[in-house]
Amino acid sequence: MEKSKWIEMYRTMRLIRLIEQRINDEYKFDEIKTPIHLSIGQEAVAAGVCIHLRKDDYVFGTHRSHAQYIAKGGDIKKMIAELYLRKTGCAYGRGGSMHLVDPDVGILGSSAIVGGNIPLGTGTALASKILKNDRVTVVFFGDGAADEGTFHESLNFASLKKLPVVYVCENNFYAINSHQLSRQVGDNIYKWAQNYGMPGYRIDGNDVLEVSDYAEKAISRCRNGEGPTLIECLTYRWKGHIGTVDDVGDGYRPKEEYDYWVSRCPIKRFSEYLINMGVLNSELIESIDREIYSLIEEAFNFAQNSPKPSPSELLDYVYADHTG
Amino acid sequence: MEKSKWIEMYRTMRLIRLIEQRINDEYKFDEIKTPIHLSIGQEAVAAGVCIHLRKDDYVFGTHRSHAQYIAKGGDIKKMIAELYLRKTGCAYGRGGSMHLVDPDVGILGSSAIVGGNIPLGTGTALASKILKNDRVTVVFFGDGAADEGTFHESLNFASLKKLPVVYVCENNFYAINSHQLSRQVGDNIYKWAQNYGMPGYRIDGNDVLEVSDYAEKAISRCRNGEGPTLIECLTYRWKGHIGTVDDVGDGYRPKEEYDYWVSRCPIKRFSEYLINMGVLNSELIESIDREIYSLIEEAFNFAQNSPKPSPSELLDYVYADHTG
Amino acid sequence: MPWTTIQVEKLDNFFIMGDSTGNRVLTYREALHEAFDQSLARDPRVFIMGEGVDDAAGIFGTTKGLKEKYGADRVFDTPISENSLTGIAAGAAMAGLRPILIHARMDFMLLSFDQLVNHASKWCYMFGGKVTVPMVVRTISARGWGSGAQHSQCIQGMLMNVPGLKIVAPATPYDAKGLMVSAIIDSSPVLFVEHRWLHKTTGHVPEELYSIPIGKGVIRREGREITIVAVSYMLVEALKAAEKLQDAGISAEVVDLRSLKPMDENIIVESVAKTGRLLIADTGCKTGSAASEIAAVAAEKAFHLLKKPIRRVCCPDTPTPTSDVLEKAYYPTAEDIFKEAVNLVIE
Amino acid sequence: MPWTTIQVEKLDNFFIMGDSTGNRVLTYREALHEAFDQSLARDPRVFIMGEGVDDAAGIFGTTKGLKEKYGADRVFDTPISENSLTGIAAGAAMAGLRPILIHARMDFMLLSFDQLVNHASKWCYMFGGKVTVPMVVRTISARGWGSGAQHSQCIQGMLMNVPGLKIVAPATPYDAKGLMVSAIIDSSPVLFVEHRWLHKTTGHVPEELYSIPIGKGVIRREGREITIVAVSYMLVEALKAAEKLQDAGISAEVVDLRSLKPMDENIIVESVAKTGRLLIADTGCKTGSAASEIAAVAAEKAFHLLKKPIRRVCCPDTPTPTSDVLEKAYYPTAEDIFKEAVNLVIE
Ligand SMILES: Cc1ncc(C[n+]2csc(CCOP(=O)(O)OP(=O)(O)O)c2C)c(N)n1
Ligand SMILES: Cc1ncc(C[n+]2csc(CCOP(=O)(O)OP(=O)(O)O)c2C)c(N)n1
Ligand SMILES: [Mg+2]
Ligand SMILES: [Mg+2]
Repeated sequence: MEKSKWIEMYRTMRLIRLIEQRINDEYKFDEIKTPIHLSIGQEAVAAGVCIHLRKDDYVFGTHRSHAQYIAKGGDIKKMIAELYLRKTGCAYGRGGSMHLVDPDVGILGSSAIVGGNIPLGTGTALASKILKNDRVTVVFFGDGAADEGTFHESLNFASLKKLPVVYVCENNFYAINSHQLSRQVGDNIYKWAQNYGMPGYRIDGNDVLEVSDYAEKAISRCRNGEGPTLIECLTYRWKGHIGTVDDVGDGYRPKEEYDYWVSRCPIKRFSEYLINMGVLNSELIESIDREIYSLIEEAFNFAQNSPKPSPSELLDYVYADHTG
Repeated sequence: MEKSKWIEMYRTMRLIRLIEQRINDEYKFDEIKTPIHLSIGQEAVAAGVCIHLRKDDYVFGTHRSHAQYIAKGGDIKKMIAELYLRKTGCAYGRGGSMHLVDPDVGILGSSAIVGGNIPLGTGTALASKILKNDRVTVVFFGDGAADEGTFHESLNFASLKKLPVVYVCENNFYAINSHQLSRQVGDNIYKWAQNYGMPGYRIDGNDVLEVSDYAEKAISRCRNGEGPTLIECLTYRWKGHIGTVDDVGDGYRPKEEYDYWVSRCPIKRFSEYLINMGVLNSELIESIDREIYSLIEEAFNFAQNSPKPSPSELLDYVYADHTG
Repeated sequence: MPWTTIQVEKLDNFFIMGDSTGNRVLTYREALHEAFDQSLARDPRVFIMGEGVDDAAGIFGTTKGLKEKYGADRVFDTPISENSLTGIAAGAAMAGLRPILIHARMDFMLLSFDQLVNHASKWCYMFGGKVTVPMVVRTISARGWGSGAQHSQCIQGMLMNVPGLKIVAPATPYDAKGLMVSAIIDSSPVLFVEHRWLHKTTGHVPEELYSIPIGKGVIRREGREITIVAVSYMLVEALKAAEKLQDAGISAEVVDLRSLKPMDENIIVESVAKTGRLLIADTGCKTGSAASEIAAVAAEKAFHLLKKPIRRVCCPDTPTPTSDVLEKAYYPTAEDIFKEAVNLVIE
Repeated sequence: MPWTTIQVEKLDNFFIMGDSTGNRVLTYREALHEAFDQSLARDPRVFIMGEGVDDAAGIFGTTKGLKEKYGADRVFDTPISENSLTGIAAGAAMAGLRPILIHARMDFMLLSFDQLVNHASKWCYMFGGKVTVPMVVRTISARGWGSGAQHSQCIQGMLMNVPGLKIVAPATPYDAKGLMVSAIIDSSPVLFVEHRWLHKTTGHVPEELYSIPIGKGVIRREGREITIVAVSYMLVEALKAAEKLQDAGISAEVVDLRSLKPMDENIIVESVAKTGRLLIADTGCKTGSAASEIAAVAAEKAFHLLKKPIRRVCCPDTPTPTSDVLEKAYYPTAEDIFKEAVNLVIE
């Protein structure tokens, strides 16, 4: 991988982190009137995967999909405007944080139903196969989604038809407050791949280079018509499941666990590595952050000053308005 | 296993075979006005498993569940009457062949929705655990059911809660006309068990002794609170998927495949073995058959001479008529 | 765009029982087969998936030979995984294809409500029309011969509560072909509700490709004293009943909605304006049925035109019994329609 | 049988807004918690399962502390596998237990229609009462604050089409407790439909265990000129509207059905006999809603008592928008009921 890509991944992670921190900060003003699920701490997964995707490749996210939207190149202004439920939002304010969309870059909409996006992404991959193009689909989902039958049904179908899809499980160990081990027998999500006749890996989801390596292989397998891959990325969310509250200690997640994962911050680790490699230095860090801050500022300004949808739009788009 | 049990299993298989052959013969008279799915060729599975079950253990069957009903000790007269949709049938004529029931011997009803009975049997096993009794549940299902999400969701749940349930997959390679390999990646149903942290075996479903051995182990694991087991029994149905037609050759199942499996008839194999072991001889064979034929005769007489339900019963039993 | 060349049939040309122009006679089954065949030929984006669609039986003959003709990439068998199949079809539709997903029994569709209701039907609205889901879910309900509680349901009533889903339920071969074509070219998810007892119905069907507007009903028989709105197969029973009513000196008008959602409310109101009486015959269980919705619409919009209470002739609110005797008591027939109609008209 | 000792509250003792005898005030949430607590204490067959039921949040507080009190065998968290969970609960019920399965959002229940509709609801009928399924499916629908299309559905209308399933939708704390108890002691599957906006509603709730008959409605407010039948949370809006109507000189009667299936048809007919006008307020999308069914029943059974068309006040037939502005336009309120009622009464 060229060094420019390293910087690009670093920038993507910073962009996710800083946008989400800003969202976190703004949330208390109650202008973002919709549930949010932050990916702070999990940035390496989206960044490491999407670096290898083309604009016309597809991704499908979940309720927690800011990171993927950003990493895939979704329009930031439209994303923030969507969180503010403005007419200028990517879904015109009718989706909100859990339902981001940007078809121009292959983001066909995220689903807030656990496991719900896995069949959809399998379906776009089926389309690639039928259309004989080489567009790849990546489906991002949580450890919770592996509880659902759709996970299995979809992996089976994809492998059977050798579809160009990469299943990326962001295993942050929790579904709301429920630990993986109280929902699943063992911690073996990646192993399902084996029975489905596809490669399956468990990797360090906080190591963007590792994520990138495995994603690259999986994506090129797809492009070569060799079928799907399952990648389980171990990672951790820093914030509570929903909103901006914390959920550490006292009947919730153990403080030590939390501290351990914060110490393994994917951005800190990668920036240290890049500095060691002489690719990054404090000037570059600052200039990247400056650029990001101004982008964020612009996006929030845009969003906050955008008009809300009008009640007269309520009945629009129930059906597609054309035949084809 | 004592030799008396061998004879019991032999008799059960003969009973299934001869009842189904009689059903097959009677079907053309169009008095059995409901779809039937025959298990001829697959008798060893039900016989080998149910020999180890107590009366108060539970079984759940599918659309193809005559064999399990018989092997578990379901009332034969009520079964045939049910096929004839008589008021004396086990479900008073409102179930038919696909919906057999006999709560007295733990048959709580079979489902004609593929994969539909797997959660139900997992649920009775959950009840055993909560009630702290040692009743075991066996769920019988086909290879087709392993396509459904309920298969995975249920196995996960059962293993997580260490439930006393044995999942018996009767893999006859086909779901209607669709071969397993056109629906599943590889032929690895039993392997799923591994990831679910339970024992999983693929065995010769036409060898009743092998079935019995594995079932015995699995059932005693359940009784000892050691949790579920998955047993995949390779077997083959001789008749077409539904009704009494054949589906061999000409766009359907290959003749050679069919011939091979008929040559491995579970009853022939076991009777040869029993004769070799000196446990069975032609006299005993004849006397068992005689007893069975008279039982069948009686059942069909009973059924054919039973009254049909009356239209006035139509609205009964929509709801349970009591609180408790 | 291949579809722009399709001849859109005018409703005015439409006569009773699939009696279109021309005199080429097809069964409902053949009409559907032709719709698939011509649609696959016409538009490379169309494909058919479902359990058993490529086997020798070919979904009651309706998909027979299509795999051989169009290849296994476009007509293929699937695992038995209804929920994911629905999502997979929806995803393919989002990527620009036009999938036809087949459930050989309506009952199996109940496994797929998550993908059908939470996803496919809502997607266009949720994303402001930026992503559309032009898919057809074709589903067949059956009746009789001991199908039993899990192989005979008619749940179209339930599905009317789903925003974003169009529902058609053609009763004639002509409509079957035309509405299947409409369903395929529509860019919204369309549920195509079919009744197995209609498969052998015959009627006039033009050879060329045509479509019938979704949401437009048709008068199958003119009458003055009572309006019978019939859903799907109940049209056949309604027409028989109307014949009998005529013998009894009662003039019944029979309305075939053809589409359940959007619904042709005008045709109901206009007919009731003439007759003053409304009977609705549906194939599903009464409570929460399509008939309930039709009755509600009439009670809102045609109230002052009605002289008598509305009547619903439906299956009772029980699962389907398997027994032939109970089935006979369970399913409403022309006789039931006739009796209720007589009550309404004579008092 | 522990249940025979339950004091079955007579409807006659019931007053407006959960105003039962006694003056102990609880919230709807607390009333439910108490129903669970007392039912778990009373009957060892009762258990609670569902995603997050044992966590610190405890389903909006309604199950908080119950695991600690009754053990992890009787109050437990589950994998996110709604369809199988429903079948597992049904199986446990078949084996004699009395499971309460909780879906924190009604939307998630759509994943479980196979087990709920094809299995749990049909089992008793299919097997002639030999095997019963005494389970409660408790499901909560929400509204507002950007819940969006997949976290806010009210699909009780859809479920009315399911034979074998009872549906209750209590609106007051008193009814919440009493109907939860009834749902638990009922030997049929009962869907307990709850609206999150009711959680903070308060009312008088007796401490002892009591049950309220399923299928019995109640008049919440007497009136002469128009009947407003309200479903679930819409009762609150209806009562507000009735107040406003009174100020405008219009006397509205408010009927709370409490149960949707079986439905108290008499209370509707009797009220319409008094008022001659019927408005139905439901929390779901209009087409195929509970309101549609109520309208159909009235159009059949109370037609000659009606002076005016029936009106349904429901959500429009669109998925739920996330935008606060669109939400406001989407959800019907007391204002909408008021306006429609005025139209009906004044002309
Ligand atoms: C079908 C369904 N069931 C339950 C929920 C409620 N729910 C929302 S998020 C969530 C946890 C998801 O956990 P995971 O998949 O690991 O994703 P994470 O939140 O950890 O990113 C649950 C159970 C839902 N949205 N959909
Ligand atoms: C959910 C569902 N989908 C489809 C069907 C139609 N169907 C009936 S039997 C069957 C094949 C089942 O195959 P398998 O599970 O292997 O059992 P077998 O018939 O071979 O015993 C299918 C697809 C069904 N009954 N239920
Ligand atoms: Mg997680
Ligand atoms: Mg099979």
